[in-house]
Amino acid sequence: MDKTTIICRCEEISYEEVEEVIEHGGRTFDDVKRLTRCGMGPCQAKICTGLVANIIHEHTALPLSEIPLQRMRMPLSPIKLEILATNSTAFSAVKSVLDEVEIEDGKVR
Amino acid sequence: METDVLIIGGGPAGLAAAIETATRGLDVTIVDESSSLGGQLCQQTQLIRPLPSVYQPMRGFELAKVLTEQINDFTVGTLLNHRVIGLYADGSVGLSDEEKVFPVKAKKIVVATGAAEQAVAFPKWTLPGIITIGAAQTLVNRDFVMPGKEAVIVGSSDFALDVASQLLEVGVEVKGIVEKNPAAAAREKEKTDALIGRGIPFYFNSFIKEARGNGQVEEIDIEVNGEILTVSADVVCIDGGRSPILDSFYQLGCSFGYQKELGGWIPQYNRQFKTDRENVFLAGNAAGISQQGALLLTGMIAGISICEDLQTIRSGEAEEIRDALWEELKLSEYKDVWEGRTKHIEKFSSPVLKDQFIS
Amino acid sequence: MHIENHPILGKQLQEPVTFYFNDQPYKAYTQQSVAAALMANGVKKFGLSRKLVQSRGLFCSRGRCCSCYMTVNGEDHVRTCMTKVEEGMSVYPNLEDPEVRREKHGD
Amino acid sequence: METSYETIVIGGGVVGNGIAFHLSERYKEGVLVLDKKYPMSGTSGSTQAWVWVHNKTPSWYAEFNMYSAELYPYLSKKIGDVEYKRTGGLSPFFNESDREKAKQLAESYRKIGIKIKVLSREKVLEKEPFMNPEVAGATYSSIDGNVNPFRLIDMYMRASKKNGVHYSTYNKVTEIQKQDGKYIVVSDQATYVCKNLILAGGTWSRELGEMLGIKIPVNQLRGQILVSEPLKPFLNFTISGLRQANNGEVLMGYSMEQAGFNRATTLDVIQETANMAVRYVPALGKAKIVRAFSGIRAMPEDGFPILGKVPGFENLYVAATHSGVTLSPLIGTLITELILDGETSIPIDRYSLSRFG
Repeated sequence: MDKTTIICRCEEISYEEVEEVIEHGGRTFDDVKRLTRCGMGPCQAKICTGLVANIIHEHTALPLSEIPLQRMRMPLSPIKLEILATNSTAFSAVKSVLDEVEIEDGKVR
Repeated sequence: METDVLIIGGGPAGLAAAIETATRGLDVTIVDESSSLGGQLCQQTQLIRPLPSVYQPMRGFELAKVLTEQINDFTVGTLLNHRVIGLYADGSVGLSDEEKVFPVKAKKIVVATGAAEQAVAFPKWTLPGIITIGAAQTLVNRDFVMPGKEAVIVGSSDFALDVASQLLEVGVEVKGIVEKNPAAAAREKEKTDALIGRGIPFYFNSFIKEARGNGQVEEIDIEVNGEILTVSADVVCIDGGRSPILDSFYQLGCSFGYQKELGGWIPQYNRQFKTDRENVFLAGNAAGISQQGALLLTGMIAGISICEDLQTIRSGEAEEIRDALWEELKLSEYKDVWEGRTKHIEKFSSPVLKDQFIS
Repeated sequence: MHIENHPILGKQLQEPVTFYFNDQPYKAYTQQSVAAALMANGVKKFGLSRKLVQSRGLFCSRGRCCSCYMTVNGEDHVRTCMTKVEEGMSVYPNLEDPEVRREKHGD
Repeated sequence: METSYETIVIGGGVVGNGIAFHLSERYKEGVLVLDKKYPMSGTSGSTQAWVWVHNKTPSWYAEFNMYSAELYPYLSKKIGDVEYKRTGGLSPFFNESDREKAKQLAESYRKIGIKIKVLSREKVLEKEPFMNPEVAGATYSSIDGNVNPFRLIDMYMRASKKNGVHYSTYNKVTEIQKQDGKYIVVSDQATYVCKNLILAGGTWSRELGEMLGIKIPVNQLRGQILVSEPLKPFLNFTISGLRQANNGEVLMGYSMEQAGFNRATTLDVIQETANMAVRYVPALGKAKIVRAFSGIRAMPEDGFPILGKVPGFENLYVAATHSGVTLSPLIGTLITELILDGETSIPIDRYSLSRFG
């Protein structure tokens, strides 16, 4: 394939860039992702995952069944923050940094 | 919100599962991102065959109508224009109606999210006018819009050949079908011959060298046996095959195996179409890419198995129905798909990928 | 071009609507997606890519690839393949990253 | 394949790489970094990557973080652009009653050279116009900032490799023995021998220590982070809870949960985080979230770094800490000094494993 061919449409990562990661020992989609941003755009690897798997397969001779799926995450498709922020008023797990400052006798511990 | 059965995806498999469960007295909720039920069937004008014996042969959009009418007779909740966002810690599924995100607690979940089209990359494949073959079909048969005047199709799956005919019918000139494999590998000999008979050039052992255009695709270079053939086209349809959509399974913590014949990575499941996550079932293309009739059968099997779990049908009776459906499934799909499916089920307890969130 | 008379499905175009792309009026029908409505009017270029500034348009039509992002009724990055066209809708191409607009507050 | 090394670093995260790079500046051969997967697949690749100082407590720990933050500009010059930005850090508070606490913090830290300002509501909104106007105030320090963790590790690795460091990835260590004054490191791919062994296993430090019969009390603490689509630059500072990255994405989150090694995300925490973010910066409400991810923090039992020689084991070193991104250049420098000079330029006795008895 032409080396300049775009593999990740969102982040515009080329074949060549994917190839470089594999040459540096990367062998999963997520390795490629963290080093190039391939698959980090709005579609979250929904289009490029198969293309990258094929490139890894071609370069490492690993069978496709040994090239694991990319880690998939929520939200399953992009969603506005204000919509996500509905139906939740609890702050049980999310803390503010200042909460961690402990004061003892008028002084920081 | 609570329901007995939450079905994710209102396509043929999801609807088939809904019919089986709703007719046996369960409270069923279907969620679908689009504004109508039927999934991809809605824009399929081709004749669907074979279909399960309970249905007469008919076209895709007609089947969508028949299935939708069947659930209308029962109390099935339909959450259209809703999408799954993720999962809560207690196992409830988080849905959004674009105003809020809310949990749905279900006794059983059927994931019937269907298939995604795979890409084929070549220089400048990002140009406007270069679309998936599925997108071309949606434009023509759902939106009633001509995608262009001159089309080139990259790939020659059963589905791509159907869409090629549909493009021809509405007056799009199909300038060629480019297939990387040799002619001998063609699976749909009849459909291929029919298109060749209508004067559509097939380029086997060929691939797209490059697309060009100013702001949108205007011409493409096809490499045929080492020679470059330049063809003018204002629409290029990519058929890279399909693979199951796995996002929901992944969040649910299901394990996966790899079966090339079923479209690559697929969730582990057993003869009940039950995954290795408690209360999570699956159906349709999400359980392996197959033909429409087979997809309905998988939905019916999942539905029957849920009824058995929730005791709205006797176990012996469920087993009998399931056996019969499996027999029919064998006859409804390509031999290699069937064999892949059988192999996959045998490997149920030895997944390739599991515990994907445990580092 | 709209398909007035589909060879198999017949005359299916429903209620006509007028929508605006770059402030110019275009004709569409209510069952169409914004992306399809634009393509019916010969508009294929929906925006520009972020890094290489190349033209982008509809690709997957399933709400997955985000190639069809546009600004619709003031909202940036709307998947136009998943959004039905409406009377009076205003559509602009996706040319740059969304700008965060401050809510008006009392002071 | 070479199997004999002067020094082996187990763990290719931000801590292990920091050590490998700083070692490689001073001696050119004989360093191997082993990673069970690929660098960045653990904690170092799932972080907001603040380089954060100003409200860490107690003061001696804040001071330690400050020294490391001061090293970042030099690090960027040595290994290349890691997108380090000293944006200044802003910790907003929404209750006027917190102002007293903020003032006490500022007063205490002035003595150790960390300048903290306690800002009025007006000042906060002047600095960060998109902050919720309901804010009561904020603590602010110019020392804080952030870095691109992927670039950081990539550049560390490139620079280290250039200096002769070897990397072996997808190579999990399964066994460690001490034999004739050397360490035998058995891994999936080979058995290695080395003189100096550095345990930089992050969240897996406890497991690594057990191979030698040592207790390294590091636990796991999960954090969930949301990522927005890229937006035009509009946030000026690293705000405790969220920051805008170079490419325009906003990272938000400050959650803590005990979930072992489970890196799942949950809508419960995602929604809480979304709530926090829109409360801090209401205008973010219209921005689209494209991803949520979890990172498992390495959290020593008392919260402070475990650094230095392992008591009773010659040439065995440990570096296990929370805040690895902030501390990486300093830990790299200090462990290098410890190995090559036998002493460190800043005392680290306080951080010895021996404190756990």
